[in-house]
Amino acid sequence: MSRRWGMVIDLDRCTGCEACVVACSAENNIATAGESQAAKGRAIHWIRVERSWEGEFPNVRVRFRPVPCQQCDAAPCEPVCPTYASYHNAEGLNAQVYNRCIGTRYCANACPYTGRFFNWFQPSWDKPLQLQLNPDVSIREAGVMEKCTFCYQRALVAESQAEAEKRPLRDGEVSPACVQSCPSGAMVFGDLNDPASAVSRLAGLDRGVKLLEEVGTFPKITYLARES
Amino acid sequence: MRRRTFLMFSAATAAGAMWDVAVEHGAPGKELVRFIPETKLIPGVTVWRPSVCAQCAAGCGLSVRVVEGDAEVVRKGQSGLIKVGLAKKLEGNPGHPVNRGKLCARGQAGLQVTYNPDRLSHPLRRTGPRGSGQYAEVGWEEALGELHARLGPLASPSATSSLAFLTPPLRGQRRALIENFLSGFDGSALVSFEFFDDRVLREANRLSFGRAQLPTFDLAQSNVVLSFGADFLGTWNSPVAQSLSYGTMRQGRSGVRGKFVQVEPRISQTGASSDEWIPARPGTEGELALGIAHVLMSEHLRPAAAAGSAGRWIAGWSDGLPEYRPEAVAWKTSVAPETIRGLARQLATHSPAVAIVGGAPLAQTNGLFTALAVNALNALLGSVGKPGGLQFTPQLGSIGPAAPAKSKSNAANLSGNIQTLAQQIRTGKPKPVGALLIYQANPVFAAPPDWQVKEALVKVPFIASFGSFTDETSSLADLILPDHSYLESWVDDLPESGAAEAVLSLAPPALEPLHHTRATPDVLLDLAHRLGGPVAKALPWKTYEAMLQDAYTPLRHLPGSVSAASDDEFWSKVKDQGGWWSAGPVPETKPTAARGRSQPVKNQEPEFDGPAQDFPFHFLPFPSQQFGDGRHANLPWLQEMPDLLSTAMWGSWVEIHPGTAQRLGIAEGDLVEVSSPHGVLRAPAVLSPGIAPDVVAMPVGQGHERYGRYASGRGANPMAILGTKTEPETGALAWAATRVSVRRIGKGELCLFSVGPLEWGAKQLKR
Amino acid sequence: MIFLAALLVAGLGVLGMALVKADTRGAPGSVAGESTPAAASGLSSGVFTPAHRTLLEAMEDYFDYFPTPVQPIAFNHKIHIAKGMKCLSCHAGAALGPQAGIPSVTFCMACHQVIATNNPEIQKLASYAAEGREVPWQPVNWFYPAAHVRFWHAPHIRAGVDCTTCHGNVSQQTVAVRQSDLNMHFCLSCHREKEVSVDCATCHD
Amino acid sequence: MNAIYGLFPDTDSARRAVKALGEVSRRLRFQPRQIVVVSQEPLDDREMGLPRQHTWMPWIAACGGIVGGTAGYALAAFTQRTYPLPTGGMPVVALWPASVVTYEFTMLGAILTTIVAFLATARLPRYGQRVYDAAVSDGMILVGVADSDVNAWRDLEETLYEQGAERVRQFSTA
Amino acid sequence: MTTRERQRLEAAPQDRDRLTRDLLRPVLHTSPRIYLTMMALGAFVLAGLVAFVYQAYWGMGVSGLNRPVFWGFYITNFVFWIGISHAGTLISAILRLANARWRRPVTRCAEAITVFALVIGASFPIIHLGRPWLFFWLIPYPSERGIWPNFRSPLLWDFCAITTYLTGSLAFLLLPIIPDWATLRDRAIGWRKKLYRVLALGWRGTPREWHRLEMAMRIMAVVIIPVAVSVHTIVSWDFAMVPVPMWHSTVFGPYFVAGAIFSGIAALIIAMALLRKILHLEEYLKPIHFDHLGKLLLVMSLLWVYFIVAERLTVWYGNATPEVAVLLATQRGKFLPLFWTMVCCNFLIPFPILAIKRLRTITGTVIASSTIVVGMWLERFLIVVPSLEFKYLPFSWGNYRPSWVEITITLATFAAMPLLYLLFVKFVPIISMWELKGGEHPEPAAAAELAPGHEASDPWEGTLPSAGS
Repeated sequence: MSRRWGMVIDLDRCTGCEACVVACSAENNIATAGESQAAKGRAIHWIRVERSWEGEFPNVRVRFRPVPCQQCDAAPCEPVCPTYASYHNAEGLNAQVYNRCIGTRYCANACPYTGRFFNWFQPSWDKPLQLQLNPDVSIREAGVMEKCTFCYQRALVAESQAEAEKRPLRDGEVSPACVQSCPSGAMVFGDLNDPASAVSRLAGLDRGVKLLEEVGTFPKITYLARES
Repeated sequence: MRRRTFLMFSAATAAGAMWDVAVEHGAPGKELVRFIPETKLIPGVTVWRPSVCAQCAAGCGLSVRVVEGDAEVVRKGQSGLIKVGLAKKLEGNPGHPVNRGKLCARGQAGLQVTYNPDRLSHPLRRTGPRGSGQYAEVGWEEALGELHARLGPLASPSATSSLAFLTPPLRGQRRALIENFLSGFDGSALVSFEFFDDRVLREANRLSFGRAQLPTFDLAQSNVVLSFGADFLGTWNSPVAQSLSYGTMRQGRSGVRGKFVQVEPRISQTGASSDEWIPARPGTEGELALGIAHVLMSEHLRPAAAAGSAGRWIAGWSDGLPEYRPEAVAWKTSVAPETIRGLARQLATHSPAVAIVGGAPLAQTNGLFTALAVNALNALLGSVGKPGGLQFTPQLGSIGPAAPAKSKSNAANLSGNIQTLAQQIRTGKPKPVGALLIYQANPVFAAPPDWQVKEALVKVPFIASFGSFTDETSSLADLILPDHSYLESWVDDLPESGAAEAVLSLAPPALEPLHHTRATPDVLLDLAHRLGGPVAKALPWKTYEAMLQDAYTPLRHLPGSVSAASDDEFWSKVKDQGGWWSAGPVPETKPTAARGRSQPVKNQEPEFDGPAQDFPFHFLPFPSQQFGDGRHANLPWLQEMPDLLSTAMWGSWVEIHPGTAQRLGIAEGDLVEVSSPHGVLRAPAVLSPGIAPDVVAMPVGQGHERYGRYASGRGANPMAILGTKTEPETGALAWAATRVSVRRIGKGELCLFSVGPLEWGAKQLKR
Repeated sequence: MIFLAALLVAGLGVLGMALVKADTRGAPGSVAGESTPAAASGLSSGVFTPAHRTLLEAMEDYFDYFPTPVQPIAFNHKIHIAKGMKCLSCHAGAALGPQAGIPSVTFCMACHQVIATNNPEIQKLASYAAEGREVPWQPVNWFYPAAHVRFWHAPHIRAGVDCTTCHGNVSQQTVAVRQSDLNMHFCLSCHREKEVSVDCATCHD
Repeated sequence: MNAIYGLFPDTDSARRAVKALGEVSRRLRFQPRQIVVVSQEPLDDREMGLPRQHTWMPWIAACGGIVGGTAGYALAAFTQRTYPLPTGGMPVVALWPASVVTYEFTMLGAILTTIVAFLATARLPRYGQRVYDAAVSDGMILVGVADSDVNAWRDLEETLYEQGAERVRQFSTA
Repeated sequence: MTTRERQRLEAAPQDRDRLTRDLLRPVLHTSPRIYLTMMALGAFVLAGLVAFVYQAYWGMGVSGLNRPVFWGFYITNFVFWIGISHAGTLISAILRLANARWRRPVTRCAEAITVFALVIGASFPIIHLGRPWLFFWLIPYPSERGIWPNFRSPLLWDFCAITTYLTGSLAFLLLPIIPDWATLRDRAIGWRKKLYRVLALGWRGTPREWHRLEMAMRIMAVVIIPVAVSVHTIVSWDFAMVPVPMWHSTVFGPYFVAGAIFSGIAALIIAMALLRKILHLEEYLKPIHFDHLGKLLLVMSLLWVYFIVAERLTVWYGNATPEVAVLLATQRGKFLPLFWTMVCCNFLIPFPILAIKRLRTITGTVIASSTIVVGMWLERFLIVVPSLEFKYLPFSWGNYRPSWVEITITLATFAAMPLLYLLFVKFVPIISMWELKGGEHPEPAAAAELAPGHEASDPWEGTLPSAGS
């Protein structure tokens, strides 16, 4: 049986530190947009930490949740792409094939999580910042959609490594940059098809909820609700 | 069908339209020269190398992902490409006991320190007037020669003026090196400066627990955590270590979920995670702690004696703190008496429980009292040195070279702060400052204006800076000798907190230097060698690596993470592991006995800078999630990382309670003017429900005048309007004790990541 | 008539505005830090197909055209292989990682200090080594960045794919030339035959 | 090719001319189908006394529609099967979305076959010289006989003038 | 041939000539004013082209689009122009099938609008692409990669539907022009004669040709109506197929079709009024045409109100949080001015004008049509943008403000339409001459209509220039 990558985000552990946000930018060659572009809503963060305020002073509470692409099983972004740039792969990822993308931005509209990003301009890095670019991840040119890939390149490296060592992949061996960095351990990643994996176990907890479950997208990210 | 047979026509049309950009490619003549690589890596294969994070004082271990790549370098005056190992990602060192493989946002953005486009690549000599930023490139020999020439006279016993060395608080061999270096200079001063220093807490811990050290919290086993203003999940102390144990506290144990209460006037990133937010009035946190202690004692939940020596410093402790009845405390702190009682009962019944204090409560004129009060509360709760409570990371004792025995004249050496340095420069007493060396510290940006730091520094005849960037302070320098980045250097650190064991973070350079820079420790050793005399004697090593090896190989004989048969084997294992950590008791620095004070501390009312009728708001500068105290403002990743609560990017803002804002006619995004008796600043307003109505808060970090392309001229600097009130016993700046007034100026520009409503469930949609 | 004149003026006005706006370069391409135009970085310029450095390159890519490189030294593969060297002797990275790699000039000089030192090509090599410079070898097989291809040699070598499958019989070549159109069809037909992944994300990402 | 024709100012005279030509056809040895009528606007075949027109065009169009629809479904279905990409957990070839494409291709097929059928059955385009007079575009109706015996032209000319032709012209290609 | 027609033809042969002369005048003679107008419009179009090249060169970022408003002016324009395209073919096809004889001077006008609006509309999805030079990837063509467009994407449905509709509309427009080109071939001189000779395809006007042409037109009319309905339904499905608040709605198909016909008729009325004025066709495009079209417009206006009520009422009662957010944002929030302008433009202003017979004059219908065109553009905008600004997660709500690029390109298309129309008028008689000449044979049913007793109520009455005038 093939793998089905999934993630659990424990909102009771999440501290909103945004280590995941920077980890993602670093791993995935996400260019900074600059102030004027960011002010227009064009900053790219494949994972963002949403916050909301509740209550009136002094009984104020804050809630937040990190939102990457939910890698839906029934993803609305996929059927609408006219060129199959957005598609579902065997490991359950909503993959985006950049060179097949012509930039209709239809998928971005279809995504109820607003988890897809468009390259409004050609990304650029002031020299020598380009030296930090991850050679395993391509740079998306202007006019192309991009999104969270669950750091698939890491999974491929790990799989290749395991294959070279002639052993199966271990649970927890593969983790996206956000999960790897999360200081409070709020994020767990793994194979949902493996009932013994940490992610399968946690996804089955009573606290588990899906984001916008009513839209019927069947996300592969389970949020564990905060207990207060 | 072949693509090349397709749509030839349309492509040809496009070509016609855009012909001007087409150039011949693959012509060898136009390419840069390629130099022979100095190291060999397998192309495309990742190597993980250890390093030590220098982004804050936590001392986390790094794991640097190094992959071969092409870098543009200059070799023998010719620029060309060379294949070198390039850092692609910073992750936590999985074996390191402080951060255990994790790393915060600021730590990860450290990659952009090394590859920053504004990093200085050559030694520079000033050509224009001071502060003009006009420099010319010079060679290292020339630069070192000049430095030698300038410092030589100061090193002689007959020198009439002294040398000052301005650094952030340093630990480990870097500190030892600089101290030893200065020992050769008569009347020299090692001045350490950090805006958010924890001097008050260290002093309180010295008094209460005999350890002048920041504590380590075993949150993983705590059931109740009560934090007084400490942003321990964000920026304070060792945030990664604390976040790690916080996660376990919440959901890492079966059946137990720790509760977390935060006391602060503005919800910080940490406060946002709390189960309960208690906006006590600024400066009254100590009283609140004692109010809780009162309940604990009066309800016989804990005996007063449990506090032991920590209670000794609180007046009236042994009598059960009669002045701190919840009703009385409530009146001052504006926290309901039931809340105080409830907290006390929870703390007592759900042990282990721990109280944390840090940040703004200690930056009041009564900061020491507050810290002692919380320490006493911790002691009363029995959480000192216990699982789930507050501990102290063992400090490696006498390792490395001690500064040579102080000669008679050296006794006058100052280990001072920036105010005394400024004083010394202005008055010329006890000796005029003949030269100033600056290493990374930026007091011109971060010190309150009334300290007149810049005005003082420009009077120093010679300033040299070792910084990698020109900032507000180093741009005053006459000579800049840029350091390697920490990924390119030998790094060591002795984390003060964050682990239960004694930790040495140490790593060789993870990368080859990208620019024509030199590691400052090596420069100082070279300089010491050139200067000769006592300086050279105090620093006999040729390289910093040799010094480190000398200092740390003796650790082989202690029980620790590395077992080795020889010193060489030990050394190479330590280098591979990225440090050494103890696995048993280590000889510690002798705990500093409580001395210099015998009287208990009475409650003192906090004093504020500025009359309340003219300046009705408490001004709360807070370390920003992105930039800490501002040193990371030149990193674009952090500039574009949305602030958790305001979602602001690329700028600074003033946080105001919506009710207050309405009263003042201020809408979200409006430009407001914040005035204190010491200055005025302008920034856009952010209406935040999580701030007390009489407090306005502002993130520290923006408002740099000169700090590279990403930070310069961006936002406002809250330090520029701070008063100079200090905590009287420690002399620490009471940076949260300034009062301000606020008024609307007009429309402002605010770059927000989220322009949606503040509440997810909001139905109110009018804009 | 007045109406028409007004219309004409308006039309010309809009045209003029569009031309003027279109001429102010820099502003829209500027990304991180307001003062930095996109062109400042080596990675981008405001080109028509920004995934390519130049339009010419874009067209070459589009029509699967790969210019034949001119090598600084006429390296003779045939001789080296005839002397018993293996591909991996020099291109060791192929078995270990994504890239096969080209050996450094120091590697070449290990033998050519003594072997065939009279050969003018070897003398060229020696002069590079003496200058501390690498030989500016030109890539023979490559993908345009716009293809977003992630190709790793090692898994192919592990799977027993012979080097000649893609690179042709180099033992019969002198200067290496591009032997096959390394396009998606080429890759896919082999992947399909061997029943290995044909998932887009395996190679494109 | 040659012909003789008369130009008639109205349909009545033209009709009479057609009728008259029909009557004289046997005598002057030409077939009724050699009678040429050209007008600037459609004329009623029956009233003109011409044979009733008949065409299979609607059926051709319907067949074209069926072919188009089949092709559309095939395109949607088979091409997706050749490179199956599962999207959103849905079947690779789904009925509902394929129906839209099928429908559009049905219509496209019908439209294209109609156009082709029209051109084919109306024998257009044809740029060679045929019996025509520019006066038709002034509203005249041309009635004539094509490829008739040249010897009969005098009789024909008379017949045409008798029925009210404004002018009678001869037409021949070199 | 009826007595009446015969009388007409016999009594006034000079009128026949005059009709041809009148209708060919705009084709064969061009005044300097027309050149001036063309230059003015051309300047706008050129500006639009400059803006498009600029956008393609630098990236979509030069537009005002952002996250989450990934679609803005361009898609608004796309829907709007595709809607306008429903003017012609649908109207003339229905009228042709219904054999409403008053349609004859109107059909070609309307069909030309269809074709040009369709071309303009269909260019917007390409203008709006992030990488417009790759638009052909929407077309299924064999490639060595063996990859294909996704036939499940509504954008591909769009592509199929628009291709079909454009083919059909072109045929519908061009086939009946062939006889008129034949006439022009005989009248024109110089290069135009050569051109028309080619275009006329060797048309003579034999009974066979006439029969086939009429048959083809009848089939086309049957086919084009369902195609036109499907086109705008599919355009609506671009929106309805994705889970976006207020988009994901079953009413969208008919809602869009009704809106399309609505705006199409409005555009037709404006075009007719302009042609009448500019080309001096007062005698051919008569008040009765405007009156009839005005009545149709009135019906569509009511239908539009019906749909907007149906759409909004269900959302109101459904009370799903994300949908209500959009609903309130349009009606009470930031889009309030636009929303109520739209309601005024589409109903409150045109309804009384069109409902009161005395106001349903040429001027009246033109005023009503103008407001409707504006209103319908706003309607498209209010469908596209607010739903994207207020999607499910409030944290990611956004703002949209068009940039000069989008505005310039939009203006350019509004200039392109009259420019194309002017060019068309210069090559083709805008009123079908042969059809107008009334040679069409009445169907048996229609023959009764033309019996003497019916003459007074014949809608055809008065649409031809009468002999004496």
